[in-house]
Amino acid sequence: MLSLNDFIGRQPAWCPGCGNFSILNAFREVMVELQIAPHEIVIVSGIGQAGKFPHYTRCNTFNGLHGRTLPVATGIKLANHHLKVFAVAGDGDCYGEGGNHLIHAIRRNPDIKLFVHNNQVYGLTKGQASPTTMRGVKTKNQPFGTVSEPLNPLALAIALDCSFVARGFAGDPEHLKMVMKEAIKHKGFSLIDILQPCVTYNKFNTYKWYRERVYHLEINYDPRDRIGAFGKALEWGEKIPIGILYKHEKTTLEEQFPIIKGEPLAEQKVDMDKIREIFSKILVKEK
Amino acid sequence: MLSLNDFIGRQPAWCPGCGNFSILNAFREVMVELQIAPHEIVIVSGIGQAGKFPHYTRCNTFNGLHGRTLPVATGIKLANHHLKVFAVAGDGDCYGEGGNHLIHAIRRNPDIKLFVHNNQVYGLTKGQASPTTMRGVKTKNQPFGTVSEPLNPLALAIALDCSFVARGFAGDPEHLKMVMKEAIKHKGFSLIDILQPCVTYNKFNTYKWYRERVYHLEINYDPRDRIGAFGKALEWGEKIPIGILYKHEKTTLEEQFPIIKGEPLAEQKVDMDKIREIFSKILVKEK
Amino acid sequence: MDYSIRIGGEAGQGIQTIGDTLAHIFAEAGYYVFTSQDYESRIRGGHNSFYIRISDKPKEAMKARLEILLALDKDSITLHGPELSENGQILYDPSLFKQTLEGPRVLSIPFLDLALKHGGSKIMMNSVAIGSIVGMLKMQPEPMIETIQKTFGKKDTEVLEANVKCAKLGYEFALKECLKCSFSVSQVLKPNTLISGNEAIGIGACASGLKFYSGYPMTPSTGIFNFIAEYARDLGIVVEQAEDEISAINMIIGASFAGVRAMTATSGGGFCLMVEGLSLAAMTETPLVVVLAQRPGPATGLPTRTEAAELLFATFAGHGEFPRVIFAPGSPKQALYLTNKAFDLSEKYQILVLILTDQYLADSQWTYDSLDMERLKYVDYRLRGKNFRNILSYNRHSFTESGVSPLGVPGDAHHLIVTDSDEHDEEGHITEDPQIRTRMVEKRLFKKIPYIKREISPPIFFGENPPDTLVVCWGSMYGVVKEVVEELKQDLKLGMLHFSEIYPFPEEDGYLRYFEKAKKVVGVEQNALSQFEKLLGMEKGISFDARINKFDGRPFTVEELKERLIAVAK
Amino acid sequence: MDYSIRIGGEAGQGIQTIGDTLAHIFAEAGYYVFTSQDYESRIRGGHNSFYIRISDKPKEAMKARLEILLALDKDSITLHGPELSENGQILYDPSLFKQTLEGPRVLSIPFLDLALKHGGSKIMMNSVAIGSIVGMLKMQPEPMIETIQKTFGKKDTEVLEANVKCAKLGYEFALKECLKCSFSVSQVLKPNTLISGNEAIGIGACASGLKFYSGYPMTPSTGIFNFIAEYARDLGIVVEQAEDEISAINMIIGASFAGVRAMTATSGGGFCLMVEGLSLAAMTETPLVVVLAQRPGPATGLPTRTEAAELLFATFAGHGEFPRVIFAPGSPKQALYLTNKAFDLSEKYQILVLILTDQYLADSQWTYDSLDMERLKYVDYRLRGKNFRNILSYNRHSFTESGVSPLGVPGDAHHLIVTDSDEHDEEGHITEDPQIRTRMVEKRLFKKIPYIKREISPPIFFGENPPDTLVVCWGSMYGVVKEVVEELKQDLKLGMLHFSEIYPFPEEDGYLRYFEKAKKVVGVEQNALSQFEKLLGMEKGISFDARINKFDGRPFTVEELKERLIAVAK
Ligand SMILES: Cc1ncc(C[n+]2csc(CCOP(=O)(O)OP(=O)(O)O)c2C)c(N)n1
Ligand SMILES: Cc1ncc(C[n+]2csc(CCOP(=O)(O)OP(=O)(O)O)c2C)c(N)n1
Ligand code: SF4
Ligand code: SF4
Ligand SMILES: [Mg+2]
Ligand SMILES: [Mg+2]
Repeated sequence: MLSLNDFIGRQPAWCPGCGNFSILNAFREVMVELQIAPHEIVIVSGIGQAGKFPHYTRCNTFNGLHGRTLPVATGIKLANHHLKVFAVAGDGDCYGEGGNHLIHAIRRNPDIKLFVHNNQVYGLTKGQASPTTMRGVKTKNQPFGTVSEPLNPLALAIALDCSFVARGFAGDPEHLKMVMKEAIKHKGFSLIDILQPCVTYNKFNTYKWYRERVYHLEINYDPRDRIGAFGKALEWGEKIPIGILYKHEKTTLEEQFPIIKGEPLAEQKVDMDKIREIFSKILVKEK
Repeated sequence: MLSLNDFIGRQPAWCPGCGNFSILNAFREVMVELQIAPHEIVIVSGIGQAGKFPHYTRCNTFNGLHGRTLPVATGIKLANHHLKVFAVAGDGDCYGEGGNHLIHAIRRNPDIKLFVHNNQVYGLTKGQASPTTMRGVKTKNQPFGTVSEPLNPLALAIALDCSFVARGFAGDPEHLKMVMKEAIKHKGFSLIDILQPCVTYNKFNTYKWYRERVYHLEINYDPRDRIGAFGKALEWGEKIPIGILYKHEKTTLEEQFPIIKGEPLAEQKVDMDKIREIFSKILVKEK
Repeated sequence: MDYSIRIGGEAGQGIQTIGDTLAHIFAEAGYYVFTSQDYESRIRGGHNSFYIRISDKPKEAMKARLEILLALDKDSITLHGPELSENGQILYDPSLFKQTLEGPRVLSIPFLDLALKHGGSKIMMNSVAIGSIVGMLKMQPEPMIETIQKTFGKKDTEVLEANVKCAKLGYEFALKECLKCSFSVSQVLKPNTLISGNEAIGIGACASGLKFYSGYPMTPSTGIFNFIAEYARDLGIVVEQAEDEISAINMIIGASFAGVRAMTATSGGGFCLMVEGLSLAAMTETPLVVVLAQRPGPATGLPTRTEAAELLFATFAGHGEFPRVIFAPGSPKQALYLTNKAFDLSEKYQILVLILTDQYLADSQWTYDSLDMERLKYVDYRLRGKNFRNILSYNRHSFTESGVSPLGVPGDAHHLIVTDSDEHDEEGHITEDPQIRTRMVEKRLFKKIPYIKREISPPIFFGENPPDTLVVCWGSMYGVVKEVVEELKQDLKLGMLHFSEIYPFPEEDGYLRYFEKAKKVVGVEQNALSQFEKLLGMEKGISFDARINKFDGRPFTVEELKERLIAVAK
Repeated sequence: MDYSIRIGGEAGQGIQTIGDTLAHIFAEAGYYVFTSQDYESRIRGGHNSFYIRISDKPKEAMKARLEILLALDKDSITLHGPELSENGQILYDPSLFKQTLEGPRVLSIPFLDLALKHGGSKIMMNSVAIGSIVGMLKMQPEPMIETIQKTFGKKDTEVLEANVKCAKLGYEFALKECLKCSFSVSQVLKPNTLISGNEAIGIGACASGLKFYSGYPMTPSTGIFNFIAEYARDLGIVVEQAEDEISAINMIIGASFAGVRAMTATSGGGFCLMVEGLSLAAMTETPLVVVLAQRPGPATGLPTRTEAAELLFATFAGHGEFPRVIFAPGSPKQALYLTNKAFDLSEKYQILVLILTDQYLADSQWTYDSLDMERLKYVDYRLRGKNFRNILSYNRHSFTESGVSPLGVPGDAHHLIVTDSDEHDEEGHITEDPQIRTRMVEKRLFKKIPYIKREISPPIFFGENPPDTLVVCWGSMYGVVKEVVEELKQDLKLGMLHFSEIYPFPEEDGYLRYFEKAKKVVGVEQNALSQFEKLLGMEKGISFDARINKFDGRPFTVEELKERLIAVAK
């Protein structure tokens, strides 16, 4: 039996009160509840506050570059589809630097669970606007206020027909756990955009701000209706829906390579005899 | 009076029958009809068959890197918003290599007209799948068939609340000209995804294939309804709508910098006296 | 008089505010100041520190030995306690961490208590601490009050008053209590300017007519972005944060193509992503200035610490062959003038100029008695407006004697500006012609380089001439090497050569005689592989006899370098 | 016997099919063949050509002088007509372009007409042309028929029959008509293998246990991608086209981390985008093989042509300092074995290995009488399955004598594999500790490099020993330099050194004596800046007396190099 103790890692270097703590705890509890062992998991993360996540639990860890979580995770999943692969990224990380990979990871649909710790700010680099920062917000680096339309990650994912699209809130850990579990049970690429208050740099989107707006999707909400989901995804402002906005099964990336239908690539033996036989047709001429 | 002769450039190196020719001609005719002079235009292009476009007309030209048209175009527009800036790209160029820039250019909303010559294939590099290649299509480089969901550029753009989203077809030049003119008249970032048959490498999406499917948007179609437009953008298969799917005005990027409300940056004088005065506060101490 | 002060505490406690304010107070009071920062990649907690050196003579490096240690956390004492000099004093508030220190070298002041009682908020503690240090040094209080007034001037007067009050309380407390403090400062008169490496680059860029900045945040380059953004409105600069570094470099290329001076700044990882863009700028002959603020790698490495291990990468970065200029200033002053020179050369020759700094220089502050603004040059080399309209024919990439073709501003005339990342003809259109290709390579490379080399200043020599031991360094090693050489030069017959205009090597090569004359050549580099030595070997066939390297992410202190230099020079 | 054939025409006319089929026919017939391709960056039109050299002795370079010119367009005649040797023949179909050529050196055959009449389609023209050349050479027809059968074997028999028929018609026509053709080929027996640079790398990779390939198309690397994709199903290789090169490099890093051998290939612009990933692989000590197929830059440059101007970029690419191995094969054979060695070293030392080629080598075909497949090595250095489960404790980055830590496969045991782009401790977790940092740099850099240097083979020497003139070259210059040195070695006392295992330089440095013994050292490089010479200068303090450079995007011909070498060697 796995317990929470199996998921205690290094001491977090986050600010006291940071929304990241409850995401971390939710994750640990979900792992225990689903009895997934640390060595079965790989967490791929980038650089940023969210990127430090895997160090603070126990798991196989690839803490790579800022913005590049998804290609690394895809490579891992294709090399060993038996591993449970998670990608953990910040909003700058995933929607800014890594935006192109997000689009194409969704198109590929590997069975990867992506958590975006969306604090609507660049935390680790001290408070610049991120792609989800709301219009007009001034920072040291946005002296004329944030001039771009904030990116709506859920609408984007639905437009790309992402297999599983959800929003969680760090201030509602039970709901977040539910969403995480559903994502894990779901087969296919799963995006959870997690509203994560940054108590140091985001003075606008605070716990309070989110709490006043966030609501659970209605019971009769149908996450299979793409156009309905798109409409729901556009809701942002007075009311912000959390939950599973869009969900449908489709063939995963790894299922489309017949050669890894069975054994993962990492476990397949290299057969030098076969290789020699094949290439001797090119390299060796009968004398 | 400008005439077509003012827009004759180098000899195109495209294959006979390539869809690019009619896009080029449509563009030239539009320039003549709108009486926009070559030196008022900048075309920024990338690398690919589409990327050669500006050489085949007459205009200020920045033929840059594969995938990087939009940042260059944005830099130009911000430096001189009096120029009419066009970005011309291939589907690989704009939706593959340059995918991240597309997302963020849409968010920024500079008044740039983007033409994507979407032939659903990598032409110049000889026939690999592009982000818009349909599922299952086999190529030398997709030995198990194309495994990713094709990217729907229009749905993506609408999800990002792009200011002007349209589809044209190289085989319907009059309609294409209409769309180009509307895009030019529209203020804000304008994406025209142009269905462009590649007679050499795309044996699937041929002129015939497109002709059998393409239809003009209904007269009563309302391009201001975002959710409706999203639904329309999802139509692909038996019927493919062409025309202006989504359109609404919003503040452009360049309008949001008060310092370039008037004169373009490129025409603003450098005032060394003022600069010295400002920094003498830091650099010079009264003795 | 030469005192070193270190302020240690957790991230988020205000270490930087205290340090920065003190540094400004000292400069305002007329002292020479040098500061350096040591911080972790986190926003709260951990352990950071701010180092300040204050003297009546210019000092441009960090000492290990401390006179005052302001400890806001326990780690400060564990880590920096041993660095305290004989007469050094630890200043602290016992209520902040569960530890009471005894002995004559300890001054305890109830920062928190005073702040809460008289300032009304915990954060005022920092003002108490600032006052205490000024008091310990027995300085006059006026520059302190003035500086605090400037700092808080923009906030409401109540906050300002409270801060002044707290500082005064700390000041008086220290004056009274620190009877054992043996500090005494000389009387100086004229206030000094205080600027950091990043600020100097920011000013240098703005004062070169910068009009467009695009960047993506990355420590330790972000300070430049911040600085430019701060002046954007007043100076009419468009600043735009890019979605990634690829976009940043391509945006500035676009802006430069369209006729304005443009720049970006980044660090190693971001620079990697810009490398294709450098090659694009070179091929299209678009003027471009890029700052690479180095930090320890590979990959994310130690993201808030210092190293200078990207010289060879920068020198050869980009596919294909093209000219570039590389500067690596050794001080904020050099940073200011070299940034200005970077913009000038970049536009004059339509080339890429890279400015290399590192976290140490970027975040360090130095004082000067005034910097000469008249030395800042602005010449507009572009073909604009009437001048452009009046010429009869125009080819963007025409062959010329110097390799430099006229750089027109698109839209200013009926002439078209055409350029291409493909090899192109004089007009700028794609070509496959082998003769044109060859001539274009010659134009870009062989014709321009000799002119550029003539613009490059030789390295600075300092010390005994001829030297027994020649110490060779570049970039941010300037200050610390100079101080050590200054101290040891007579005993060891030391000389130093400092390179700040790194590449290409200057046409005037008189400096080579120092290598010939010296009995021993020692390289000092903040990297593992002695990259500058390698470059000098490649370009000038010179190799060194010994080398001193440091690659733990921390800058050299005067003491460390002295010890290591004595060991190899003897 | 030594004949050169050039097939010229527009893109899309089938030049490559004709050339490739002929080359295979000749190899099958037992001759030695060398081919090289010259093409523009377009799909139809323009002018391309395919060069074939055929001999009874191995020939490994291109000659300017031609014996047969098959002209499918007018440009072929304008551009290559002057290259015809005294006994050379132009072969063409007057109906294809409005030009009639007269004279004894012209053979006109109605390709089109014969194809339409007897093959039933225009495209069969190519088979007529193939047959004509075989006929002109008075070769036996069997290898031709066999090869055509192999090529069209997969298509329906009707097409096959028609092609054979057309080829035979062309053959007979030429035999009969080309009375003036003075060609006669020696009788040889054993068929040869024919492989190109890109194929050799593809085979080398597959035969090293490659399991994952991700790439983004870019000339001239795409052939490797194509080759691997072709064998993916049979060999169980996952190939995935990435959205960009950044993704490609990060995907293969992920796959390698997860326990499989992985590779990508690209060209300069794409390589730029991978540079940050190289540094990531280094920091995480993930084994990685990357092919950089060079082409002329900067930027897009001449995208389908050849140059070798990215050596220094590749050597120093990536931020921070880390070890790497660079190979630059000089022939398909070297490419095969070096690719295999690349995978071996990369996994053994958990480092990056770069393989540099260029368009010339990538697209050239060489013949060999069989290549030894037993020389291909496969050792699995990873800690897997039971071996991994049975160890008691595991740290991914543990300090060891050799600097190499055990490379476990994630998921195979309860041990966790933790790695980080930040500086990390032995377990793989982020650290800021200066001592651990220093030890990690020493581990990655100073401990591994000496072992790696021992694995590197010295350069190949060929020619007169001791040489008067030593010709130094690297990578794809091998064949042409060798042929020229072979020809001139006695007259000029020439020797050559060819480097294919470029960096680091080998521990065994006996080859340095050639530099000492030679009176004159001449470098031959396909770039403007003599990059290899610079690298050798940096690492070994060696400089050359003269250098021959070419940077117009076209490979050296034997004649051109000979002339230029004589000029400098004399
Ligand atoms: C290529 C590159 N560019 C920039 C950086 C600097 N950097 C580190 S974290 C970060 C942004 C952090 O924001 P986000 O991803 O939202 O994460 P958060 O800290 O808010 O969790 C940046 C720009 C980097 N490490 N690498
Ligand atoms: C960084 C980089 N990667 C790859 C290439 C090679 N390349 C040139 S064009 C092209 C794709 C062309 O496809 P698309 O953009 O759809 O344009 P098309 O030719 O179909 O018009 C590629 C991959 C390049 N030039 N630069
Ligand atoms: S800066 Fe913000 S996101 Fe980062 S740890 Fe602190 S509160 Fe959390
Ligand atoms: S390859 Fe296709 S896209 Fe390119 S020019 Fe030919 S037909 Fe047009
Ligand atoms: Mg964030
Ligand atoms: Mg395309």
